[in-house]
Amino acid sequence: MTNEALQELVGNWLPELEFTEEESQFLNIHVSPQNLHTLMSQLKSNPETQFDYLFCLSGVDWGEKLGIVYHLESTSKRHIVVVKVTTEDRENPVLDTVYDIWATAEFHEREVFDFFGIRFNNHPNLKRLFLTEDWVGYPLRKDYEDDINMILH
Amino acid sequence: METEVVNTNFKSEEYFINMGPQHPATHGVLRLLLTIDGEIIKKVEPDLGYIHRSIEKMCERDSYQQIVHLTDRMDYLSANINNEAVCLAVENALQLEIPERVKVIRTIIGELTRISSHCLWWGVMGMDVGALTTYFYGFRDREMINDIMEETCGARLTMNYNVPGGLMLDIHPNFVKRVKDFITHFKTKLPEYDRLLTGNIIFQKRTIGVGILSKEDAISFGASGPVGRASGYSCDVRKHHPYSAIDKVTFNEVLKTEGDTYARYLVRIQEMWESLSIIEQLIDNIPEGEHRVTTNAVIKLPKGEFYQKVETARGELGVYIISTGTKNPYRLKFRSPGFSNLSLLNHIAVGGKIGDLVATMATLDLVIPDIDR
Amino acid sequence: MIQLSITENIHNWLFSIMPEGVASIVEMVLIAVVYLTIFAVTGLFLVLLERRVAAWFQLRIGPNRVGFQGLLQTMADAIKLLTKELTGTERADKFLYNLAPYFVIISALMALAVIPFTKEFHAFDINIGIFFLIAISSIGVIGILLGGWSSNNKFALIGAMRSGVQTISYELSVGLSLLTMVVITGTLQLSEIIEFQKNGWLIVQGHIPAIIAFMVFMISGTAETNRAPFDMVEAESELGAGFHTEYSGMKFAYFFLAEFINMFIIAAIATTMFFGGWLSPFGITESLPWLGVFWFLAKTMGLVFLMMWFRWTFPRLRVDQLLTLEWKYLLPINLVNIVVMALIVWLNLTIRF
Amino acid sequence: MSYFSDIYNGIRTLLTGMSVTGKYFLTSRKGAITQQYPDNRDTLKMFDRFRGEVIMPHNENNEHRCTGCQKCEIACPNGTIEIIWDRGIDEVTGKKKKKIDQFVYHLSMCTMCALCIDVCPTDAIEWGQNFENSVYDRSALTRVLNKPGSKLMPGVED
Repeated sequence: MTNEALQELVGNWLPELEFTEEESQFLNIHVSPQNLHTLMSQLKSNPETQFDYLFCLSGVDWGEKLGIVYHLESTSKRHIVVVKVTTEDRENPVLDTVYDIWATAEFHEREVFDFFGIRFNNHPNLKRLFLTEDWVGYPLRKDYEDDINMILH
Repeated sequence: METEVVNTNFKSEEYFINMGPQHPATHGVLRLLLTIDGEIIKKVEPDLGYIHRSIEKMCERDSYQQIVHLTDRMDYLSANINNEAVCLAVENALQLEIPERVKVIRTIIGELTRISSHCLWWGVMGMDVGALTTYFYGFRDREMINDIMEETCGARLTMNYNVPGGLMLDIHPNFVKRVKDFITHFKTKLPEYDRLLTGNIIFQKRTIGVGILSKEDAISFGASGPVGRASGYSCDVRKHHPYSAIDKVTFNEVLKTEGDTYARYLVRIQEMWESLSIIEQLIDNIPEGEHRVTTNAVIKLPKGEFYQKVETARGELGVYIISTGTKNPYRLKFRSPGFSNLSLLNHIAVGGKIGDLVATMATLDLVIPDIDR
Repeated sequence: MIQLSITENIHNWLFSIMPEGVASIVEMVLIAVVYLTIFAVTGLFLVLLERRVAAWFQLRIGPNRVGFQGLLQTMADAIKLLTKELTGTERADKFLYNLAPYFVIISALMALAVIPFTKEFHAFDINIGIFFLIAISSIGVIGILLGGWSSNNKFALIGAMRSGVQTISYELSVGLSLLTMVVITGTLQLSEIIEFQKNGWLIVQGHIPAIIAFMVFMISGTAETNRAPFDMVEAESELGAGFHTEYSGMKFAYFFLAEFINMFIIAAIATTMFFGGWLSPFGITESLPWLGVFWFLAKTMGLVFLMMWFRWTFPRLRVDQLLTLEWKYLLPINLVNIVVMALIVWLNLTIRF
Repeated sequence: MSYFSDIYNGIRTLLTGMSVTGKYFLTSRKGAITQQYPDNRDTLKMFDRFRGEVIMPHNENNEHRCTGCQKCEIACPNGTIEIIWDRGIDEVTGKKKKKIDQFVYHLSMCTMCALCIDVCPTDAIEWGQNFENSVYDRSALTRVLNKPGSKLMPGVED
């Protein structure tokens, strides 16, 4: 399915979605945290889209916002879409889990929690994955500081 | 009135065992928390991070040339393919025209790396199921590839041979001859692998029907590489998103439908044959030309987001670069194949015995620095 | 013809210069010292042999630095192990933990006592030799069980439990396959069994059932000694080191040596029961009885090599497959085999020269 | 019947495996793939591109080619190279010119990525083939690559 057709189809589901294609080789869909889970389950289950393969889930610190970028691919139709969600709450960011849609998200979301401190609702096992339980701070955030281990130049 | 204290996490027969971080079967410093009933595995919980170096954070302060050498240290068994991934991402972002010669050499070296990685995996797979001799036979053949790499790249494991824009050095004059020697040598040794291990009744009993992964689960867990293909899931990046010179050659994507440990084993063995045939098709036709396009000393990517997938020996490696137009990436995420492949371990190992878990882990072919990054 | 009867001479000499009681004590001590020496030398030699053989299978060179062709390598290792610290876990059962290695090593030594090296070199020729061997060889496993249980380590415990399961099962096959041969000989005494083979080694006399019994014995013997492909107990890729995870220094060395001595004992029993013990092939050196030691050791080493070949070729079985192999394959085959053998002996179909 | 064919197949595959290892056992004398390292030191030769350590070649007049442009220092991802430089008077032109005082190379931090050698405009540094880098003291791994009293080779410009 082409990007235009995708945009038209997905745009009908939820009115608030924003689409961009600039500065990226894929179609980007921006979604608000409330509608994230609805959109994701639609993308997976809709026979037209069938995005059954979540190949990359990255947390990004956009400065004032924290966000997650989901890269989705359909293994039958071979089209790719990027879903972006951001939250402005840096103190206590909470998003919905997509673990029930793609099982691989369990580990990826734990990684994001570990490094960005984004909590996921309904995640079965949300705890530190790489770092120790008593680690203070979230290292991949831009404002993280560690005088001992970080060398900046 | 007395209240009975019940630990809800454990049934009375179950106990808890720490496999790793220093354990022969975890191939590095992976720690598995096993909940076991006798010998039957009830739950596997990986505990990661023992060699996490935060490469993604380091990338945010490094220039793009410097990032390439960090990727050597992720999946060190397919170092060259990792290098290629970053280089391709940067080249695509800069819209550089890469000479054909570079593409062909990159593909040949990539496939050599894949064979070398699979050789090591084969040796270690045998060792994990208890046949210690396979290790040395696998390493004997891997040694030849290492020599080829050393002669051309200068290093055996962490080559850093690719640079954005091409290759650091042109191939060594002996390269073609050595590769051809290796192909002749390896074609006599691969059937030996089959006779020693594949056909062995004990090995087959140990692997057939163990750790079954269905196609749906493979996709859902994001399995890639031989793990996914053994479940009948066509996930070869070289087929679906061809890069470098891979679209110039014909090769088969090895697919099995059983999804068990033995299928994963066979997929890797047959992939070695496929890689050999890819190299054979390319080795005589390396086009003449430049080995490198000159880039700016300071590479600044245009503002935007760039994603590049490549097929490493373990599966799909993704490089996701967010650039703000400066000389460093704003955010660089590596989607490593081992990380997703590890996440399905709990799913397929439960119900098996400790020996099954070891065999299953061997065919997932985990490289821990790749998972920990 | 000169009969070189060293042991007889020493015995007579001792009894001529001392009172009978003292002489027999001195003789016992002497024999004990001799057997301990054999034990140590055989163990160290077998460790070296294993390492060299493994190296040759694996395209390596193997230890060749210490002494000529590395002959002193294991000696150096033993000295190193002697000087190492004896570690242990905190809440281990200290008494059993320290006792376990001796169980293993004493049972191996006791089994060694009944092995007939040659006619003159046979410390303990009892009339229930085979029976004694079967009984003793299963005592060693108590040491393994104790060691695994008392060291307060889960890996060690799993290893010990596996060992228990394994020995209980394979003991049957070892016993039954030896009994198959006893059907022919009609005696349990090892020296008489060998004398009986002057008319042809038992593997020839008993032809087909004897060959089957030999195969079963080698398989279950390998399993008895916990060697690959039946090394469930150690299974280094699964359990780290299995039952001896927590042992170090000389206590570990006892386990290690006992494993090799057990391998030697299994090969020695097979030599005695199937390949005519000290008898030379076709009686070519019958006039030189002292060459018996050579023939005995040559045959034994041949079988030891076979076991090493198994170890460095095959993958390890899983614990349930191990039991399947025993209860579904070896045991029924063995039971049928023993009946066939009885029929053959009854119908006088044995091959004799 | 499959019971007996299982046994037959099992034994056959086991013997096939044993024939493979047995063949190598018999040809083990010539087939060893390992090397006896310290013994073969004289014959052991590294490939000419082998990355052992960074060296700075000097000619017979104790002159090197390093102009002190510090490109390698910037290219290095690990801070392995530190150039301590000075300004001196060029003898020919009489102008002030940058010259190196000490080219400090921390071998302990080097990842052999070859970026410094790749970026060097005057080919002043190159790979040495020495791979026996173990020392008893960590400080011995910090090396000054330019020899004492050495100076820039005439005619080498940025």
